[in-house]
Amino acid sequence: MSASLSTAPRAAPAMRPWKRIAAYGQEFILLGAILALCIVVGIVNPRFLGANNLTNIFAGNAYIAVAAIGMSLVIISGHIDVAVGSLIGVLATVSGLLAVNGYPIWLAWLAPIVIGVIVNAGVGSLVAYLRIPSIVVTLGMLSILKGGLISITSGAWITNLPENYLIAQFRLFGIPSPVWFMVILTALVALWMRYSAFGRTIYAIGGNVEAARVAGIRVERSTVLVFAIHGAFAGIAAVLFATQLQVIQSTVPPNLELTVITASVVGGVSILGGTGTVIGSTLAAILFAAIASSLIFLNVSAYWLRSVQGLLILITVLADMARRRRLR
Amino acid sequence: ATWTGGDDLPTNPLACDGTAAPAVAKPYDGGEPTNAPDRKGKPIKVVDVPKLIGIGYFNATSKGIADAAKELGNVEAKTDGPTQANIDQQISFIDNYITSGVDGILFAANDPVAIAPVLKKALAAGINVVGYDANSEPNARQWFVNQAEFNGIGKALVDNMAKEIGEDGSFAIVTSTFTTPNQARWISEMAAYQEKCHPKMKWLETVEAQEDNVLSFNQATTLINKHGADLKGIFGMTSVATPASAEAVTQAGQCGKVAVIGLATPNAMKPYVEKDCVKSVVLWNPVDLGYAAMQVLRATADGDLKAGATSVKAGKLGELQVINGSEILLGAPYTFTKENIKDFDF
Amino acid sequence: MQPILALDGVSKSFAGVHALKNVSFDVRPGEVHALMGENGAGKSTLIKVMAGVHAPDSGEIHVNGDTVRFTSPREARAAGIATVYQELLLFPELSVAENIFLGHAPRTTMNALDWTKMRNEARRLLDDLDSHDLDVDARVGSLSVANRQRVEIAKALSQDARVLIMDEPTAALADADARRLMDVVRRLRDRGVAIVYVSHRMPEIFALATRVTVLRDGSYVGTSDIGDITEADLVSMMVGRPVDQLYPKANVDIGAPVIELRNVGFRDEVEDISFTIRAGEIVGIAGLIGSGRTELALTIFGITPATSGEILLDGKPIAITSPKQARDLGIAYVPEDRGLQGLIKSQTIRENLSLPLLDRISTATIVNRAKESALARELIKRFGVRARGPEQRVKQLSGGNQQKVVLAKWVATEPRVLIMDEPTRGIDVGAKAEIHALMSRLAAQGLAILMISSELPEVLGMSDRVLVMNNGRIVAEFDRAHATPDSVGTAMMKSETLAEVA
Amino acid sequence: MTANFRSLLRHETILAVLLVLVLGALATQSDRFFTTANLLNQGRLMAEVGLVALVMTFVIVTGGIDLSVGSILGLTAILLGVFWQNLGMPLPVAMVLAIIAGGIGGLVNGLIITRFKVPPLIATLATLALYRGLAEGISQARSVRGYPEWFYVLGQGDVWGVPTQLWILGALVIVAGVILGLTTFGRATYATGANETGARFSGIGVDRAKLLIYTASGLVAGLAGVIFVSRVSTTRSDMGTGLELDVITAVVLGGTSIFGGRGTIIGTVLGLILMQALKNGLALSGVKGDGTIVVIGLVLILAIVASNIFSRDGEG
Ligand SMILES: Nc1ncnc2c1ncn2[C@@H]1O[C@H](COP(=O)(O)OP(=O)(O)OP(=O)(O)O)[C@@H](O)[C@H]1O
Ligand SMILES: Nc1ncnc2c1ncn2[C@@H]1O[C@H](COP(=O)(O)OP(=O)(O)OP(=O)(O)O)[C@@H](O)[C@H]1O
Ligand SMILES: [Mg+2]
Ligand SMILES: [Mg+2]
Repeated sequence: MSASLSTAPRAAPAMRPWKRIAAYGQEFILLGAILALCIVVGIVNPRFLGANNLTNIFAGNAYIAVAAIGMSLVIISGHIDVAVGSLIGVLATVSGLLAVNGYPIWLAWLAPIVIGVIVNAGVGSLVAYLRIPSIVVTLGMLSILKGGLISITSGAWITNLPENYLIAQFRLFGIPSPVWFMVILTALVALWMRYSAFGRTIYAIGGNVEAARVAGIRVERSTVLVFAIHGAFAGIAAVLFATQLQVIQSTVPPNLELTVITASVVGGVSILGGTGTVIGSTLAAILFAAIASSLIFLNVSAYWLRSVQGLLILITVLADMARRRRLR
Repeated sequence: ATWTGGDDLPTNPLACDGTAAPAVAKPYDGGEPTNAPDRKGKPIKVVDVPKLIGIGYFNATSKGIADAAKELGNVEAKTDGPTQANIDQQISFIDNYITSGVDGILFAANDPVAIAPVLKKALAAGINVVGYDANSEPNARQWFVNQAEFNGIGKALVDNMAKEIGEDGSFAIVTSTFTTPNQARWISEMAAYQEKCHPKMKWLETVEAQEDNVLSFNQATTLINKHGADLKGIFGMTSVATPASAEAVTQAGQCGKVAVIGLATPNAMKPYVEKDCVKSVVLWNPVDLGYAAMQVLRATADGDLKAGATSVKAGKLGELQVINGSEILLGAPYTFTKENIKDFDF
Repeated sequence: MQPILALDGVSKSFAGVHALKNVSFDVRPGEVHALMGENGAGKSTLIKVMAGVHAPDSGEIHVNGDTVRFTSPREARAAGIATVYQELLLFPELSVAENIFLGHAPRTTMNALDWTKMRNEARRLLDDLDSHDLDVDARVGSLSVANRQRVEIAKALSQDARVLIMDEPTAALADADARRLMDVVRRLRDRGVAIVYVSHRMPEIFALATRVTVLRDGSYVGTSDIGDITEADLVSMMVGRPVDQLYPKANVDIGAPVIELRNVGFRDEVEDISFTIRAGEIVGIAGLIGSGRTELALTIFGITPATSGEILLDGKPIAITSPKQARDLGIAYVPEDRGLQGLIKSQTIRENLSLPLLDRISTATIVNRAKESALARELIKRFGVRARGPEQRVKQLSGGNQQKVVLAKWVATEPRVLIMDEPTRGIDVGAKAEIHALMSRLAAQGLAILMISSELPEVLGMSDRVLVMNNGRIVAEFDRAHATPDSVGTAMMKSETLAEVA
Repeated sequence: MTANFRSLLRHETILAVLLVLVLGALATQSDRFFTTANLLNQGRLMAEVGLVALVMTFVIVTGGIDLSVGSILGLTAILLGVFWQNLGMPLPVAMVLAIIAGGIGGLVNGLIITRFKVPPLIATLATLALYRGLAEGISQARSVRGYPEWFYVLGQGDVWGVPTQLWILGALVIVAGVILGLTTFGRATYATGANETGARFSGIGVDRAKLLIYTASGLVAGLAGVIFVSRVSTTRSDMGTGLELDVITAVVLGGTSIFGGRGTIIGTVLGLILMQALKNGLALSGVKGDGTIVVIGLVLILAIVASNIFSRDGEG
């Protein structure tokens, strides 16, 4: 027995089931956390599990989940974007302004996506071709977008939005459209990341740029593309954000970039690049909404709310670390 | 629920029937600029530093200031400030303008105490200093234009709520953060007034939602889901929280069942008021507030408004009363309803 | 036959260093053309020019007679050139199968990746390399250096290339693996693939190569058919002088025990290890890949502190819990993975050399720059590191010279116990002889040396005693007189046959 | 000064040139810019960001990041008030304890990062929320005011005509510069950032170094908190919100590589001065706050682009 170990080592030819599960460990931890929260809070106050509240939990952070999809791609490719909050603010304003100024509705929906792609392709080019670390470029973009938005709009409210523009308020089979967007986009991107060549390329670039380059991957072009895709998701998130209420305040939502990044990393995307899935980040966004909601249901004093949130994030991350250690 | 937020200042609930409390005459307690040059009738440069720039409310006050400056003709006014409501940055801005040499400073304080040293520095540099919207320590500025007294707002909000949900209704509050001074004072006054005049109303809870649209919406929705039919009304304490709460009520299909009352600018509330989901919105006119502040500053610089005065002429707003020693009252809070909301655009 | 790939008068310099000066080289289908030279001679640079990583400053590249310009490795790959680089270039977070096929994975009709085919093909390629034990789904980051090397080779093979370039593919492999690889190379050669082969191991060159080209200091020295040249000629072509003795083992008086292990173990990776090394003694450890030799070294050095047993230094039991402590106790470890563990590649030679002895060249924790530079210059000279000077960045050095820097920095700590894990991996013959001579000298000064090597001749040539490890345990021990290729080889293999039976 | 001496010097040279150009341009825009009073006052205003940026340079050189500094600042400010007013401690004791509490916050970051191997960004993202939450919970939205006069010397007073906190900043600049540039600890810091495994295998106490650095980061954030309270005469639980972005911008502008292994204190100081000069000088020349942040964003990107283009030294 001892002898056989040496040449037929620990790893069997096929992946063992528990390893397969462990490979998606963070997703399971998050799912477990969401379920546990639901059960505990549901026992304390059954209204927590009411259809309305569950809908709210799923829909509440849907735009964050959508933005986190793009962010996850960026982080997996080894970069980061701290300007996403400002970008969403700008794009939402653009969308709203188009809608109230009589442009066709489809244009108000499409323009943020297109502009998001263009802006972030620019960011990506600076990162890829001029070799400026993404955190530097996006730190700069954060200031530029935020300052620019204030200069132009002064934060005026945009009102009189046409009824049919408010896409986030549509429902299909009783489920609000942001949930559909979140679920469908997450599923599509998860599959795409797993099965498409470009999806794997993103992992490769994040894992080892030099190796990717000699493997014949056009690293620069791919990096720009990743940022551009991220811009598209920021655009979709901005439309969902803008159409959630019947009015838009043309400002940058506070701390949105931190929330989006937190969703990605708590979702198991390694900040060092190369690993993670978008399913995790979506679950994390849902978890955040569930935490916020349950704290109200549990009558946790709002004073302690943030510390509880911080603690819960920490626990999730530590659980992930423990899992990874076991995997090794 | 007992409100523990805010400061430890005493509350001063108004009489339930609205009879004005006898005005206690208080001596002037504002500061004085040292060696201020004679500015009477001369062109002056004024900077307005609100809590933050880039939100609708301060956009409106800034407009009022600009209007007044134009009307006066001898004032060059501009608005500048931090992009987030941050005491530190606001101080830096004022400091920079002191250095650059302005004649007058208008401010809305993020923190009454934190801003005091830099305002005193301005006074020491001979600059006229007038506050509006959010006060500083009195001796750090000359005058403060009070949009409406805290207890007045408290009374207006609670009375409106009681009218809509009845004397035994339950309500919850959505505010920005527990540390925002104005909101904290208002809530304190509301609590005191409600206990005094509407003792059977039930205060369920208060939640924070920053100045964030979607978060406010989510928090309000959660309140509706949590309390179900127990929740009869929601107070929105900020111009962001109120429309978001109205939206939450609309989307939950609770229009008419859950009342929304709050402080908000008319533009943001029009859709909800027009659809009868919100019956009344309480606010002063922020354009008027800015206008008054500018007029007061001009009057101060001209030497027309001096310690001990009991009123001041404020252009088209007419005569405004001096209260509490060194404050100038804009008026009672204004209640916007379906009938009049169309007439306002800010 | 016409060369499929030819370089004509290629020159390349980096920031003042002439890595290649007017070099010509070609390779024909069905031949193995060996590229030889000392460390830093320019072999890897030449290869990178062929692979499209570096654009030459001057000179031309011909593929099938057509002049080409590669602006990226992508284009070279498209021209049918596959490369195994000296420094492993893998994706630690991806699976073995993905690493092999990244950039040219099989697709389904939907244009999605065909995972089944990918895993099957990967399995086939690894089986070809006799790596039946390597799991195609394993994360590459969890593999040993040797297994990574196998993945890297499979990756190159997966491209069905017309030209296969291999830069020291066997450096990280044990003899048995190296032999399997050579079989694969022969098969490919017979199939008509043109192969460029770099190795510092002479026997491989004579067993494989059709022709051999020698570079020295970036210049072309000559090309010869393998039949027309002897090993000695080749060495003197490379080094410019004859190398007299590769294993200059001196007879040293063995002194008192310096380090002693008693039933030492770390989790279940190494178990029940007991041995003693005395002053002046060189103990070699032989074993197959994954036999736990490196794990043992890591345990002694405090990276993975022992979970059982005890270690005695000078007869006194000590608990080593960190590398810092091990170093302070006079234990030095020349690690197996020089890029990751041995060096701070983005820093200068000076900074690398002084890192383990900062305390010694500083007063009141302020680093004495003069002392530091002097030390660096002296070590560069003593170890013959080919570099512009102490301020050159380590990552700009050739592989072999990097290895010398690692050796130098640890020898400079003047340790009592020196553990060397694959100390001459990637080192040219001349330098290898020097390092062996150095080992001998150090032993003579009373050091206790523990040497791990996958090159059996090296273990046999340099050791006073040979331990054979298997599955985390010591399974045999031979003194110098009884350690023969047969006896040690059998001890290493025995378990393998056992395994196949089991 | 170590690591990539030449390239760093070049980044700093570029930055210094940029700074001189910016200062010159700003001086022509407003005659009130280049006055002693204004410059000293700007020094006062940048002291808190500056203090934190010094240690942040170490943190980023090790390849880490500390996003929780703003929250630690807020927490220590609150604790200072609570210790002094609610627990009735003498103010000097309260100050020391508050700073120590900041250090403990940093130590906890360090422990999470070294013991549990949580990437610094994630660890401090979580404690960013946690510490701010603690500040809010402890303060219950109360502020503490009315400190004794002597306390304000720290934040509002002068010593020999120079703001008190500028002396502290100056002293710490020298200490940090010497430690990072000249000592064995500095070497360990660079080595850790450039290749952590390699550093560990070279006998560097990597974990110990990181623990020390994150603890120092907390301590200095605590010190900055106390100075901040003294400057604004009150405590609030939202103090220091967003501080981390300013700090990181200054450090990165100063040429410290976000990937670790490179950076100097001189660079950070230059970055800091450039940022403060822009904020102040643009305001004096009549540019508004929103315009200023746009310019700072542009300068950050352009400065790094310029140094990338000019200071390629063949390191590939
Ligand atoms: N990127 C670079 N920048 C500067 N100099 C370099 C760079 N790459 C290689 N060199 C220099 O070019 C010369 C040739 O290096 P090369 O790696 O080709 O040697 P080699 O023959 O492969 O040696 P080894 O047998 O040690 O691998 C060396 O002096 C090396 O220092
Ligand atoms: N049976 C096994 N299955 C999978 N991985 C293994 C097995 N045995 C060892 N390993 C891994 O391979 C590596 C090789 O082990 P170690 O380095 O201790 O052996 P070695 O004899 O030094 O081999 P090498 O020739 O690779 O240096 C270790 O990192 C270990 O995690
Ligand atoms: Mg080489
Ligand atoms: Mg080994």
